[in-house]
Amino acid sequence: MVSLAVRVGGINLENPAILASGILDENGYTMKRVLEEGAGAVVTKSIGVDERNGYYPPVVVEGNSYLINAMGLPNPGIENYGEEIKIASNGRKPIIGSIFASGVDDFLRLGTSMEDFGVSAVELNLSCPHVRGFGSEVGSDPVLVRDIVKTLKGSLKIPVWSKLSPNVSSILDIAEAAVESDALVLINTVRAMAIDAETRMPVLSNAYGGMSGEAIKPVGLRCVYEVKKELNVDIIGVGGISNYTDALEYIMAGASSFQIGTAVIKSGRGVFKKITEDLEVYMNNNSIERLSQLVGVAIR
Amino acid sequence: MVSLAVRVGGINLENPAILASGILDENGYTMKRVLEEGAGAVVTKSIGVDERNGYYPPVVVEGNSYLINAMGLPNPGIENYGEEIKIASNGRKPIIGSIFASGVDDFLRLGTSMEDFGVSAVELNLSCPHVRGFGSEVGSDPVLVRDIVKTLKGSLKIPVWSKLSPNVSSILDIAEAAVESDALVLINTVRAMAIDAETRMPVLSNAYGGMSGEAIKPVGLRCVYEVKKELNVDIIGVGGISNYTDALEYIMAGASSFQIGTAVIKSGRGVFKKITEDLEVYMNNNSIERLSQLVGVAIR
Amino acid sequence: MINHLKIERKEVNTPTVSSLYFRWDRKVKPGQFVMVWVPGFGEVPMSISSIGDLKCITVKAYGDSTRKLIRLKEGDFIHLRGPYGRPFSEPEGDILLIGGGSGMASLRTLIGPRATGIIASRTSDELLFSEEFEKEKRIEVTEDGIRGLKGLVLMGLDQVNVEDYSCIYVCGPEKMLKAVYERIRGHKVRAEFSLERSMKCGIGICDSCSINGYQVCVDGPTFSIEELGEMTEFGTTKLLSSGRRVQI
Amino acid sequence: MINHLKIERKEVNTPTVSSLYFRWDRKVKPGQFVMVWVPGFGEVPMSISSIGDLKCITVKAYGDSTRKLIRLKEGDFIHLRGPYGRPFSEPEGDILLIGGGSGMASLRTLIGPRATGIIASRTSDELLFSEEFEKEKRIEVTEDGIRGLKGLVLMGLDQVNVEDYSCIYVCGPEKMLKAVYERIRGHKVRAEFSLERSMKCGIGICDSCSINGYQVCVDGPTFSIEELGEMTEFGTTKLLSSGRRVQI
Ligand SMILES: Cc1cc2nc3c(=O)[nH]c(=O)nc-3n(C[C@H](O)[C@H](O)[C@H](O)COP(=O)(O)OP(=O)(O)OC[C@H]3O[C@@H](n4cnc5c(N)ncnc54)[C@H](O)[C@@H]3O)c2cc1C
Ligand SMILES: Cc1cc2nc3c(=O)[nH]c(=O)nc-3n(C[C@H](O)[C@H](O)[C@H](O)COP(=O)(O)OP(=O)(O)OC[C@H]3O[C@@H](n4cnc5c(N)ncnc54)[C@H](O)[C@@H]3O)c2cc1C
Ligand SMILES: Cc1cc2nc3c(=O)[nH]c(=O)nc-3n(C[C@H](O)[C@H](O)[C@H](O)COP(=O)(O)O)c2cc1C
Ligand SMILES: Cc1cc2nc3c(=O)[nH]c(=O)nc-3n(C[C@H](O)[C@H](O)[C@H](O)COP(=O)(O)O)c2cc1C
Ligand code: FES
Ligand code: FES
Repeated sequence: MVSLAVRVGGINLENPAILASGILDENGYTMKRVLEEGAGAVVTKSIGVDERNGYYPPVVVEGNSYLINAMGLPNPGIENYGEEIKIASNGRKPIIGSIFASGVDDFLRLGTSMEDFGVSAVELNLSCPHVRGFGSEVGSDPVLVRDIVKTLKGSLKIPVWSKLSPNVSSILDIAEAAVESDALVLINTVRAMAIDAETRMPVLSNAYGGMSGEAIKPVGLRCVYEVKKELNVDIIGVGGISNYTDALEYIMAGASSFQIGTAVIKSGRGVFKKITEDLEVYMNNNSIERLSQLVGVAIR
Repeated sequence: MVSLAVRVGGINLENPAILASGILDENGYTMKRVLEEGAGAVVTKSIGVDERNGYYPPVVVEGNSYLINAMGLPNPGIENYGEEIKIASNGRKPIIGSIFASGVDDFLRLGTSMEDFGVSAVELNLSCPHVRGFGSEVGSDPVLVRDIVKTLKGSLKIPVWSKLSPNVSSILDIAEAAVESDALVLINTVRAMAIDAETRMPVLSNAYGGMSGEAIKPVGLRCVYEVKKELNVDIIGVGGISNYTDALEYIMAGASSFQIGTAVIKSGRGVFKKITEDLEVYMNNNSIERLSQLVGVAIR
Repeated sequence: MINHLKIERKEVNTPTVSSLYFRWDRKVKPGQFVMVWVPGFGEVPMSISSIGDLKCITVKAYGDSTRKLIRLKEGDFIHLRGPYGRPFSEPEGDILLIGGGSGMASLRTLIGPRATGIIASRTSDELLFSEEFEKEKRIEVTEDGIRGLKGLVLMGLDQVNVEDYSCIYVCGPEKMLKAVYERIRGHKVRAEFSLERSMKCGIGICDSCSINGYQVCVDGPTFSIEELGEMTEFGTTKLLSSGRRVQI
Repeated sequence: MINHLKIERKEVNTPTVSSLYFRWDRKVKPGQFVMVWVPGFGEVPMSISSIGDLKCITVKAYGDSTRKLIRLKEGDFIHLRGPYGRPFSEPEGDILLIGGGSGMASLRTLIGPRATGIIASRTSDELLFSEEFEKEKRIEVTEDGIRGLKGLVLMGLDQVNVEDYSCIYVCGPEKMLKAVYERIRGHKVRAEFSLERSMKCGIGICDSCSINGYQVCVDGPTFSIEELGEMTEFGTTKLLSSGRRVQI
């Protein structure tokens, strides 16, 4: 009997299609709805210690094959976020708490609060490419990464996932530093920008942003493959997944599960249901009982 | 009077549209034809010390918005390449000799040979993302980069351009290391891969390759902008340019000139002529006499 | 894709509101909106307030971006993307438009011979597009009472029998929408409300505009009275720019 | 985009050549080719040798990829992209097809009542698609002489008056093309040659297939006799996989 259930990064999912961090997850009611409409789990937007408004709009710019965003990590601050998680938990599926900080202590404080809020796992955002002092700058320093992961693994009871940036010279070095995590989430957005020739200006108010969507799928696949080939760690693939074939490609490259973000622009919240249904058809047609049978099969 | 002529990286170009390295430049006759059909200059494919066949096909895979290639630096070896340059020089416009090596000595040897062959400048490929020991691994080490650039600048009479990789944690660090170059060429391809779900295999025989085309334009623009904002150096923009607006975006981000590669798939060799003609119309309509007036105007 | 469009005509509607007309070869439906980029200042959602050959946005000066917008002149360019959002439905028969403040902008494309308008504003010189209704179908309500009825929008509603209309369209501050909603929900009448929640992306990804799991930018901005009835957040809580939940 | 297509029928044409038939809903014209991916082995250019409801490639075992290909069975899948290349022109009137070795594969789609064929090969059991020509329009030439004329392809040409044809189509090793070219270029006859140069990308970017600045994969593989006349590389030099220039 075909089953879409997967176990990944220390938790069990009814299906492998997870809502990616930063998309449709500011408001607890939205996360609840996304779960009800078919996602296997949701990751919250990345929450920091202090309240931040993020950048002024324009915060997104759309190309044919990509979105570039520079939201600027807007978030209500950790102490105000418990309420959203409480609302979202009526969705009765796992909620993963994403957190960002510039050092070990803040990560620990955030992780502890998330655990108190009742999330199923925390996802460390070691990779936001467009906010100075957070994310990428943290995430490209293997020593700091190792320290953060070690500390949180040692202190939290819930699983710890680490989300890594592709904007590094060697993804493998960073993955090795984070290998004690229960899962690696690959990848965050690719550092990018858009210029408007008519107004002779960068479009985003922050100038720089992170590219997501179709255009980064080849980068995400490469990172997943490169890491899974060398390290024995659960991987959650993310970057440009918009249909079941994309998801299969990530799974064959080494991902046990996957996240979806930008595809909701074109396909709406229904994308999770659609992909899991299509995966089920594929599994039936190809006599695959569990997706785990396909994890990493493309690696040589 | 509008003029498309530019001076960049120590040489004069009739127009700013340069053929990028590795595209239509294995055979001297092709380079000659590309020049005759409108390019302002051509860069040769990257030439090394020894003859290499490159990888077995498949060496390219096409997506909607990108190409991924892993040619594997096929080249006849420097001593066999003089003949092609001789043939190409009948095109009577600048030829830039691209070279790759794993260390200073080989770079110097190759640069010296290129100078002897009569090229107008050398372009150091510090950035090929899919051949071990060459390119990216060299190009992500600032100390080595500084050493190579210093040595070649000190020994060659012709200008030295450095082509950098976006696959690094900080493009600015590498650009600083290479800042003595007469020009920085930004960017080479983005490390990527494609998986075929049907056969459960990586498509490229080398598995990993470099992504080019539309999908990487936001990355190229970001690198050009990021570097030009901080460093006073000529920049040649490359990555996903397929029409005059793309070219303008690169110029406004800080490029003095630009290269075109992947766009020849859709637009053929005529793309150089088309873009320069469209740029001329734009300049007339906007009272721009020289493209240099627009270089970096988007930077804030 | 950002559209760069020349302002063909500018109309000063009230001391703080101006309309900018431009040619744009897109099909736009009543109730839809665009994201207007004001380079160097910001990007703001604006309803399309005219959908004929010349399209139009009607801007009320509020913060930096909108203040900059109303200072633009004919011949200047505006920069926008869209159109976005679910339009109003357009049934047969007489309709009632209820607009508070700049909310009239999004209702303007529905004005016509079969439309009655309740036009509300704080001060009399802020009444928007009132003169575009037929004289006898125009109910003005102002807080200063210099023009029309003195009071709040509900006072205008007292003048009509809501069940006479095939549909009621409402746009304005959420508090006003809620008041209208409470007043008419018992009645046998179709109604659609256009919500304004803080928007950042406009394309259904950032969640800043959400209400009870629906993204106002793509699932709305227009919602039926039945849909609103299910929304516990309607008129009660919203999220700030940071995502912090506050009472409305 | 890689197409995954089931082999509906397999035909063993000669000891080293097999044809694989598959359903593919693409419009393909005579002279066009595809890039066939043999996972784990390589990717090779192959002419489309049938363009009806069932499409076909005809493979001569040569290196690893092609040896693997001819071992495939009905029901197996082939993986390919394309179609690529400039097709043959198709004028009215009688035509003459001259094919050496597996070169007949690319000419096969032109075989018909108005086609005369000169079919050349080293050994008699390698004659390809000869039987698809009408009996009296079939000129076989083999080096072993067991079937047809004994000798090289030019011997076949002696049997016909080239100016009787509205067009002559030639495909085979470049040396053979050059010989035919030299023989017929004085004559008043239209002729098109299909070139085979080492291909890596198939889409006009890598330059490995080039001849005098033209990319065989996109500007060709078919070239007119006039075009070839301008090409100093034709039949003289080519580049190896590495790009090293060698004499042909
Ligand atoms: C669907 C819809 C249709 C609308 N139609 C119209 C219309 O037709 N006419 C009209 O006049 N108005 C309309 N509005 C309201 C209009 O969009 C607002 O008045 C406008 O956004 C105010 O912009 P401002 O820059 O002038 O104000 P500000 O308050 O200066 O800026 C508002 C923008 O900046 C962001 N922002 C504010 N503070 C911060 C901060 N500290 N950090 C980061 N970001 C911040 C906000 O999120 C918002 O995007 C509409 C709104 C919606 C949702
Ligand atoms: C337009 C065109 C149409 C053709 N049509 C047909 C046809 O219909 N039927 C037919 O039988 N043949 C056809 N051919 C010829 C056919 O493509 C070759 O016979 C085939 O490529 C041989 O492949 P192989 O793998 O068996 O041989 P191999 O020699 O093993 O491999 C050939 C491929 O590998 C590459 N290669 C070889 N050595 C190396 C190395 N050391 N490093 C990296 N790469 C290397 C070559 O560049 C080439 O791509 C056609 C050729 C062209 C150009
Ligand atoms: C609007 C937007 C906001 C995002 N915010 C976050 C965030 O707060 N934290 C984070 O880890 N990733 C964030 N991301 C990255 C996504 O989670 C995801 O890694 C990336 O978009 C690639 O996936 P996709 O191509 O499916 O969108 C954001 C992406 C987008 C488009
Ligand atoms: C098929 C192919 C081969 C390439 N070979 C080289 C090379 O040998 N040396 C090099 O510096 N860059 C090489 N590149 C990178 C291009 O020069 C260019 O930097 C990149 O493709 C981005 O530009 P584009 O998007 O216009 O193609 C190659 C690119 C392609 C597509
Ligand atoms: S404005 Fe971003 S989801 Fe509506
Ligand atoms: S095969 Fe690459 S250019 Fe023709």
